[in-house]
Amino acid sequence: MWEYTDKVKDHFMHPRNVGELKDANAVGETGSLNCGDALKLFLKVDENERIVDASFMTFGCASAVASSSALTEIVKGMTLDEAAKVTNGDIADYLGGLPKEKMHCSVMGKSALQKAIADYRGIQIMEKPGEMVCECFEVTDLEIIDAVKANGLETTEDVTNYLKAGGGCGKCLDRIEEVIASVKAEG
Amino acid sequence: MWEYTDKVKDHFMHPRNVGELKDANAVGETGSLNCGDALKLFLKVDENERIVDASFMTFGCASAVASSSALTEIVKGMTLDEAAKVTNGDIADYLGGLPKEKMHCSVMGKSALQKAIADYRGIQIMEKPGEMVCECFEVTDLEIIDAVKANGLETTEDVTNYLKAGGGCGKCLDRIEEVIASVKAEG
Amino acid sequence: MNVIYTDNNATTRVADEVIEEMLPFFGGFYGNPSSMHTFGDRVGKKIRQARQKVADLIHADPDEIIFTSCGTESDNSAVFSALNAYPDKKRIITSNVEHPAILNLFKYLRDKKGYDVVLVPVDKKGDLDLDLLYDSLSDDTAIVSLMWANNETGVIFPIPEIAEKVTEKGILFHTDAVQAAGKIPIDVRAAHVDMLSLSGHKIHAPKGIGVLYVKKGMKFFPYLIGGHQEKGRRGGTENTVSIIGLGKACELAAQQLPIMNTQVKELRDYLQSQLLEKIPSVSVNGDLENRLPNTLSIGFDAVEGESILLMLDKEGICASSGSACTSGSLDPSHVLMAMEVPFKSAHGTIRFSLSHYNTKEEMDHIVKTMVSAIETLRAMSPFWKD
Amino acid sequence: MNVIYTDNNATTRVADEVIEEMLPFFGGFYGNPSSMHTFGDRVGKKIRQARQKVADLIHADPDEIIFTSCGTESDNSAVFSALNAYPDKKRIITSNVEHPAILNLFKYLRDKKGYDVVLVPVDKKGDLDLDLLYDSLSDDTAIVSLMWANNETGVIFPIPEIAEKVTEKGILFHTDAVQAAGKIPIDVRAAHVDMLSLSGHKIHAPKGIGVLYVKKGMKFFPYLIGGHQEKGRRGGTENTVSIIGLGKACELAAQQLPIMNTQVKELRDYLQSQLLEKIPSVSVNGDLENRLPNTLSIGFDAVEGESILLMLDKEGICASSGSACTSGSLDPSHVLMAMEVPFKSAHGTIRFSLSHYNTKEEMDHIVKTMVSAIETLRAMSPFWKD
Ligand SMILES: Cc1ncc(COP(=O)(O)O)c(C=O)c1O
Ligand SMILES: Cc1ncc(COP(=O)(O)O)c(C=O)c1O
Ligand code: FES
Ligand code: FES
Repeated sequence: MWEYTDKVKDHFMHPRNVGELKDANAVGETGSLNCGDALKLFLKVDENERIVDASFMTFGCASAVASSSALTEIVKGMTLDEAAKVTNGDIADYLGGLPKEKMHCSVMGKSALQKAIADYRGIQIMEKPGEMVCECFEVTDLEIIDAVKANGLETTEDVTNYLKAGGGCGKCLDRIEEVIASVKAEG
Repeated sequence: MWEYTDKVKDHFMHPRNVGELKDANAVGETGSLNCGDALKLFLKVDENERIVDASFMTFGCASAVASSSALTEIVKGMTLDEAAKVTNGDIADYLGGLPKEKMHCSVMGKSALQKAIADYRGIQIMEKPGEMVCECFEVTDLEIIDAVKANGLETTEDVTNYLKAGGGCGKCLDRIEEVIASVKAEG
Repeated sequence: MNVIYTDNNATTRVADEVIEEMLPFFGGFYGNPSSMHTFGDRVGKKIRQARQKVADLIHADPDEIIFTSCGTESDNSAVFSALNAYPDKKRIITSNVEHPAILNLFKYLRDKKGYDVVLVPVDKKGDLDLDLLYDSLSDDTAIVSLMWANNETGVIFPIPEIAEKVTEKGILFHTDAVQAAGKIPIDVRAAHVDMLSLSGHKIHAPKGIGVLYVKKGMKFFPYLIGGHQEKGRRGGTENTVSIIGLGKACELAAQQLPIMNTQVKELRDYLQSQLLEKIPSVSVNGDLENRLPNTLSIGFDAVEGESILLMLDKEGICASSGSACTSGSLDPSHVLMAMEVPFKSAHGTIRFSLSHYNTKEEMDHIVKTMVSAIETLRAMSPFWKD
Repeated sequence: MNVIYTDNNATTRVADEVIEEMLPFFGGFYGNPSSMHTFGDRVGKKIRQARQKVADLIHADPDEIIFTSCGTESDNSAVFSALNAYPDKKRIITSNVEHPAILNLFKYLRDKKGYDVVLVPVDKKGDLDLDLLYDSLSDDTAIVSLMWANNETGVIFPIPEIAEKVTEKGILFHTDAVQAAGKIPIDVRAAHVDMLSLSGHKIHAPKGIGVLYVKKGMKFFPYLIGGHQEKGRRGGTENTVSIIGLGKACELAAQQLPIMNTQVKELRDYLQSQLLEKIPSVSVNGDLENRLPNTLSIGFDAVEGESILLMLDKEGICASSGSACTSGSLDPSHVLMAMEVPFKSAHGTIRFSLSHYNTKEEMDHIVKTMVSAIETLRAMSPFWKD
């Protein structure tokens, strides 16, 4: 079984800010039913671009719920510029750490946050640019490159832990290995 | 561990007729140090060809000792003609049975008895006629054919149990199988 | 907190009677059964008795029982022996809902050893496509291996019927009966199977002991090569204590078979009907008519399994989402995917697997806990609309 | 009757401390360590601790420890993995005094799979022909597997020296340390070994649990293919109870190592000198200077081993003639034959293998019994002349 910190367990059993935020003016959605986890983040942003309220709806495992809950707590009170700098590592740290196999939950949090900010600013995020590597979890090479760089990932297992990519049928594992190697080669 | 009958244990712990018989007039020897068991049978035969005394010296396992001891008890009082009809099955039966892996001990008993009778009668037994099958235990095809017929043996394992042949390096096992098959083919 | 254990298809509690039977052989009679001393031999006798009891459970002969270290070893050994017996045959056949001990082995043989692997599919109820199975039998087939009952859904394959058809063609037939044993009657003779796998820890014996039944007269090639143990069919010093425990467990399993199909089945049916009644958007996975009496695989729309398990865990309830062996992996269970269970309920599937130790009170507590857990989780699920 | 147990190279008594450690996990905490409930997880924590203790005994990292079902499985797995890692290399090297778990496997690979098998011989003292070993190393060599200590004679091979030479050439090195563990210090790092086998029941853990150490970073191919247990390196539900027991046993073994080389060694030396003094025509097998502290292999001319054992058995004394694994077979021990021990004393060889449970009084009783047994048997032996 996963070794969850008390903080994770607490945020799972007593999630903060659950449910739709009626007067949200920024919404970010990520994940899907097929993937096994999904997060919908609601932000209420005031005229100074400060996040005055946040809430979430999550489908997923305990760490997905806890990451979502943590995320809402972290961003409340931040300006959008500050929020844009929140990393998946910040979410994991807030929870006292996540099992490495569950790091993708924190990644999902960061992704939803980015989308919500873009939504508020009216920016259209290019959906999943780059070349599709993992079909099971719809992960592209660019996403893998980002995650490898940001988190110092070394193995395909790491990539699966952070992005799920490779954790399904496994047929993309060779390609993932190539992508990791290309990042390493770049230095 | 072998399941020895109480009779076997008794004849091992308290063997009857141990030692050289000073006035023996018929001696039969079989087995060798290399094979791991050997039996020297001493008979004292009177003018009516009746066995009036018998003794043995044995090197070997518990069932070899017990078979030897049983053999001397069985033949005492018999005429040589009667003794010539004693089979390895008789020896095993006398002991309430032998573990099948140890049947070769009773075969050794019968063989020593035959040699002792031949010795008394001044007959030279052709030593191991036939073609050598098992070099480890010096067993010929004719001996295998005899044992298969006399004891209804069916598998190479049976042959090993009765004659040891095949129980060493194992390289003769295919040939033993052929010999068994040829006996079966004869009907 | 009292534990409510409904994860018996993953592993079972070692029965008190089994523990009692084993205890003297750890510190007291620890001899090696192949040794030349009475001390070792005392163990040898107990092992012979145990072998008889195991044989009795499946109507086999004691000589046909090989003790292994687990169901996985039994499965691997059976397939390995078949491939050695028929080195020229290149097709091997199984289903796409087997336990990883067969499925991953077959994939390895396909990918690394060039075997022509046929994975016979199942329908939405988890029943095997028999026509396709029979059509795929060829002269070139080394072995057909099919599980008797599925660990996740409890769906039972018609092994006696299949085995007869397969062996009629002179093709070796192996069945993984790890989940079937102790839950439904097994008769290896009547069923025409050549080889059959069991695992001790699924029937209240300890973990780390398994059985491979190998039909008399069959040429068998050992998988663990070493000493002469198990009549030369499996090297390694015998796991005496566990073998003795397994013998007792098989004796108990035979006695308790009727209870499985009455008391345990009634509890399972009660749990199922209560959950269906009290929670909306719920579906049971697998052929309802054709299922192990102790197993309930049930999907709750729009929620995720691990979350449910943790909420059950808080109440001391042990259950499983999909197969225990794949928890830790991210993909939805291959069994549910093969049955085309929609993602919506596949991700939210829980397996309750009962034993005769369970009670009606426990079922009521499970139902109560589930009602509140599903409510809580759906309240935060973006996919729940009602 | 009290049992005097001097057959510890065959198998050992499970230590009381080990039994105590295991007991709660049969009937109480029987969960599956990979399950998603606290109940299973409690077992998971104990297993992590056990893995650490096992690693400590051989100075390894817990990640490098794979639990198997026995020494034989560890040996087979190591070789299988090496052959999979180097499918094009066709030479495999071992000695001619290995345990059947290696020797029979190598013979199988030679006879059925066409491998070029080198069996490095030993001299009359049982020491390995190192020159021949080094000469046989080739680019084509997939693995060298050599036992650390011999089960029959206790003779120790200079593994650290050998392993360094072998691995320097980029050749995989495996050692069967089943008999060495707990009797002499083992440090896998200092010794440069890539893989190492242990077996629980030789160090006061239960039978049916083993260990394969696999050096970090080495590509490993699982032998039992199935679920994701042991980080995908060995399928099959973990034998939790025995793993926990083995952890404790390794902790105890580490503590008792000094006793082995003082108290136990002194008892062995006492037994040896008494037998040599009191019985004529006796010879000790194996390199006296280079031997496990607990082992005495000793041959009595002109008598046969089984007979001696049964006479010892009558006095409650457990010992062994040659290897326990081959008792039941008719051929003289392959180890003694390889050492060219003459038939005269090979057939009459007894192995006494001691543990810290033995006492001086027991040794005296053995000597007394042996004196009378050998006298009785020689009196009826046709080969005894004095
Ligand atoms: C040196 C050696 N290797 C391997 C083994 C095999 O161990 P196990 O019986 O646990 O398979 C033994 C003991 O039987 C042994 O002494
Ligand atoms: C159907 C089936 N086969 C095989 C196995 C493997 O058994 P074990 O874990 O004893 O190796 C299991 C259980 O895990 C199973 O459910
Ligand atoms: S394509 Fe990546 S896991 Fe299936
Ligand atoms: S020749 Fe027959 S066993 Fe060796």
